[in-house]
Amino acid sequence: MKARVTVTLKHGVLDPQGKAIQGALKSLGFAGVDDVRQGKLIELELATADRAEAQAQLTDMCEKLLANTVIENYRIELI
Amino acid sequence: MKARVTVTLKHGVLDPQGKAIQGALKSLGFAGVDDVRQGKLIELELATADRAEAQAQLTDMCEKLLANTVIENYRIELI
Amino acid sequence: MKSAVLVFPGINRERDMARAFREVTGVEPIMVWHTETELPDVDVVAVPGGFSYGDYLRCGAIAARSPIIPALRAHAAAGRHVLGVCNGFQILTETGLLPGALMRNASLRFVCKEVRLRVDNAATAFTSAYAPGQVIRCPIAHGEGNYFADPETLAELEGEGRVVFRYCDAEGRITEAANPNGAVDGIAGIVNAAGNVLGMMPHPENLIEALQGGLDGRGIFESLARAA
Amino acid sequence: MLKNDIAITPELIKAHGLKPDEYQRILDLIGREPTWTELGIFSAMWNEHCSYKSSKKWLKQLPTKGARVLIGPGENAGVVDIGDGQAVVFKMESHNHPSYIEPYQGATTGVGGILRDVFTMGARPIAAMNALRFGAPDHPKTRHIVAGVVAGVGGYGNSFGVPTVGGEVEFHPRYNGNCLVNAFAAGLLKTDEIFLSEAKGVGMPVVYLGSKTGRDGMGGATMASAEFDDDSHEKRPTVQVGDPFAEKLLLEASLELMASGAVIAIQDMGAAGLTCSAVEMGAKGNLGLTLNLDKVPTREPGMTAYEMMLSESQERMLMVLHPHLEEKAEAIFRKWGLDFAIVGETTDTLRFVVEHHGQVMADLPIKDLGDQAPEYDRPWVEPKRQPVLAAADVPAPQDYGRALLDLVGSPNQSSRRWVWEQYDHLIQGNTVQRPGGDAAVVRVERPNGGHAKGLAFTCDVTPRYVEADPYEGGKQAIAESWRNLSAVGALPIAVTDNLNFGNPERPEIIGQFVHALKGVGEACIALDMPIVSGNVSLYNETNGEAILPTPAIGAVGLMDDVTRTIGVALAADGDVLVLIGDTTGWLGQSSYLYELHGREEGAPPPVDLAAEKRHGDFVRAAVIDGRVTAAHDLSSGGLLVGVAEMAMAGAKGARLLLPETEVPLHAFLFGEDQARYVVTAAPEDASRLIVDAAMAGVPATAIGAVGGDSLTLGGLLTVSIDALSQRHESWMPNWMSAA
Ligand SMILES: Nc1ncnc2c1ncn2[C@@H]1O[C@H](COP(=O)(O)OP(=O)(O)O)[C@@H](O)[C@H]1O
Ligand SMILES: [Mg+2]
Repeated sequence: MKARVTVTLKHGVLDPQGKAIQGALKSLGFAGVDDVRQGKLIELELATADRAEAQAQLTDMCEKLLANTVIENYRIELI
Repeated sequence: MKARVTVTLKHGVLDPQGKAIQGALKSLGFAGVDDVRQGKLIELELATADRAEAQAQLTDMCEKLLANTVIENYRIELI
Repeated sequence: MKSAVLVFPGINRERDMARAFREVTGVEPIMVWHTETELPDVDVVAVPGGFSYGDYLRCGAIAARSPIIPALRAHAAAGRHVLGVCNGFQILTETGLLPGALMRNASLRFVCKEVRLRVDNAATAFTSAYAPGQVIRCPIAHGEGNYFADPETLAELEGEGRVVFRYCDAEGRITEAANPNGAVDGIAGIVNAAGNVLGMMPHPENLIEALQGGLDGRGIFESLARAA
Repeated sequence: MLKNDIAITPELIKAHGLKPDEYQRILDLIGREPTWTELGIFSAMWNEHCSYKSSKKWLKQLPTKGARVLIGPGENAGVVDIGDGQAVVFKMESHNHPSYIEPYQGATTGVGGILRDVFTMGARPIAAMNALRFGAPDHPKTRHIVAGVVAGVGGYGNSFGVPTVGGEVEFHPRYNGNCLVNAFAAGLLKTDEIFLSEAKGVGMPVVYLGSKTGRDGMGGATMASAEFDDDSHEKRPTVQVGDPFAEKLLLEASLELMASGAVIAIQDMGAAGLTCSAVEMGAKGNLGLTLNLDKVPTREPGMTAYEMMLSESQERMLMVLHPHLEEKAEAIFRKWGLDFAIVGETTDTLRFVVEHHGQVMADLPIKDLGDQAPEYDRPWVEPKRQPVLAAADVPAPQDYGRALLDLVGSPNQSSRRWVWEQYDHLIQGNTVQRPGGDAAVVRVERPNGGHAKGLAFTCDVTPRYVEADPYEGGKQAIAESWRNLSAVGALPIAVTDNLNFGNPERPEIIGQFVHALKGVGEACIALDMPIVSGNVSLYNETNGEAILPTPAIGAVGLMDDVTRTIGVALAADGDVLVLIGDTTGWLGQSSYLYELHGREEGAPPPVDLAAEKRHGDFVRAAVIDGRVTAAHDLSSGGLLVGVAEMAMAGAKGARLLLPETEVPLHAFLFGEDQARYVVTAAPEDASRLIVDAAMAGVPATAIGAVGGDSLTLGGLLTVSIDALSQRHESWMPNWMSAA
């Protein structure tokens, strides 16, 4: 089963990357762009075909490795 | 309007980060994880309310800045 | 020989680069701020190392869209010399002046150390002071120096002798152990098809004086002076 | 009377880390109940981190003056004259608690903070170091913290563009619950271009520069002064994120602005952000200061005055500018893409007034915020000292070769290459001695040409020694830094200290603190190394277990001619190895005892400061005169490890002679007697050196010769240099990659 995990910075945590991208878009002439935030996307293939099991496994992976839960939130999608 | 751009490495481009994550997951005891790829997620807020215009603008942003089309693909979602 | 050094926000080896030009060629380079749209009349434009725009988004990506870049393209198109080192190399690939891309080091760690390079093409304007196949010492300092290009591009680079430097061991062998970042075929530096634009990850500008531990980096600047 | 929307309850006071008597002191000072914002301001100013309330009494006794000292403790960093109208500016600071909670960001913001302290004085940073201490290698959290901290130190310094040239990394179970991240930075400036934080003139604009203010690190300074408990994860959202790119811009913009003549006073926003910086600028200048928070650039909507005053967002500065130069200043900051806002002005009222949305949120006596902070003479007890351990009570190794290999491949004695190769130590092109030797050396060009000078940098302390005897351990930290600088040919000129200890409310901890400081102070006087800056980090405890007492020392040395420096690497076959100093075979608290026998026993080696001075002066002179080809001080691991390090660095072997001595062989080889060095010289030079040493009252003995590809000792030991290097280099990478 394919899965997709997106990891984003928690609200209120400084996002220097997002800030730099916003500045660059502005200087390239894109107007009205706001609130740019950069996150991570991790795609993976799981052996299991059981959705509940996959979900549990992915949550565990996020907590243990994929996300830094001190400053990041994560979201899991099964595809 | 909120938009989400995901940028992923093209097939055939080596992904050292994905490989490292896969290795780390394995050594944490997660079995059966395969084909891990890491990408980027860029969330932004656009001034326009016109979906077609937003789509066109975002495509332009991806081509000009957000993705390096030599090695990366991008996908645009309007939310 | 007259030279200019481009400065983008977050670039941090511009002084090192300027020193190398000054020490080796005796002429102080002109520093050019990224918001300029014209370049001074110089033989060489150097794009130095650092973390332009914090290396946020992708290394070199934002700098490659700066106001000065069209002038840099024109300089290159006129057949004059462009030297991109480290972040400068990344900027040159992002502008398309050089093919390929620089990815995260295979170790995923930043690495600063001295490596050896084999001069695989000593017939360029940047390397004529070296002997073909010569093994030189050179420092590296980067987190994303893992050179990548698709097979066609690689074949083209190899076929045209455009791979200028490769990471090697003391005997000049291209081995995995001597490769500090996972770069394909040990590629450390390449030139464009016309041979007037060089990009390389290592820092020759940091090895030009005995006090720095060696003189091996001088050859690049001596070659450029000779070519001018 | 100021309006207060939030009731000031005993719980709220406690949550701000203020004790009931401290709150009473506030009531007495201002004659009314404080507002919520005012309570926040007091808690920030009066916590341990900002007020030094438990340590001040003892810090006052440290030697801080010297002929070269231009500015001692009290400013953002110390300033020391190095001749030619140039000065070196330096300081060391801890970011221990944040790094334990979020290793990467904790370390980055620690490095960012210390760099800011240095360039706030007007100096361009030229070198950085980092003194790191982690829990036991087999503790489940240690590897994760090491990886994050090292990546963070590198991530910030590399991007900012300062060479990270030295540091320390040690492991010990007493750091399991509290790692130590002490960051050092040094910069260079002209002596007539030093910038200070003292505001001058009434009605001058107070200007905010740098990044926007967010809710980062709310109450971070308060956190740094509170012990951890098992639910410390509750405090997590206070993590600050570092932005080295913004800091690099802030550096360039600040230096450009200073050169323009627009700056009257400057203060970076570190712990307790806007509060500390504004109060300090006003109070130092005997002025009042009014802030209008509506003008503060914010990253998030709806921030309260309380949040803005306590935010610890990084990469920010506060300046007092000349009124007619505001526009010029603004143009410089816009050029660098940074925020610029006039947020207040100086007044003659001696009040610190904070306005927001047309309301006065705080109105406090500015000088009392600092001057009237509580100061404690905390009770302390005499430390229990360990008795001297006889060499006979420590087993000799069965196999000296194996013991040496085990020692050079042990967690604390193995190579730190894995760490320092992640740091750009070559940028700026001035690194003459790279990491891996005794001290790093950086070239300093003279303003008017002529041969370049050198500055040398080292970080030292042996916490096991301090634990066993705080006084001797304190002396030893200074003595070791003196030796490391002398060995590269530099004259030690000044130090900064980072005093990391446990909970000062415990008499044993203050007892350690008092005695360690006494030792540090005495050694500084004897070796003429005044303390020009520093930092105190207390409450490094988890569940009642304190860290080892760790007074980390960052020391700076000066060379008139940088080309005279030499390193530790054996240079030429046939050179004679000369041992400088007396060897009694002191095994108490030694690395041999700890790493190979798991024992932490005995008194640490005593430090004879007069001998240190004599031996160091002698070695330094020999280095500068070109009479020796390599030099290395002896510290943890003793003689055999020291010689092995020289052999590995030079990829050359050495043949050691069996010593003619009463000292048991294992104690001779692994003992950690102080004031010792090994130098090498060509045979004729070595003989002369030994004679000269005798004349100078410095013990010196030939102990062997350079040659071959093994280290040998009589018939007792033969280890190939390859095998040594292999063990020495592999521990850390292997341990990091093992899961
Ligand atoms: N965290 C670090 N960063 C940079 N260099 C380091 C670090 N840790 C150790 N080093 C370097 O490794 C070498 C050995 O360190 P150490 O054993 O503590 O030296 P010494 O015993 O001479 O004080 C020194 O050059 C030191 O600067
Ligand atoms: Mg040493």
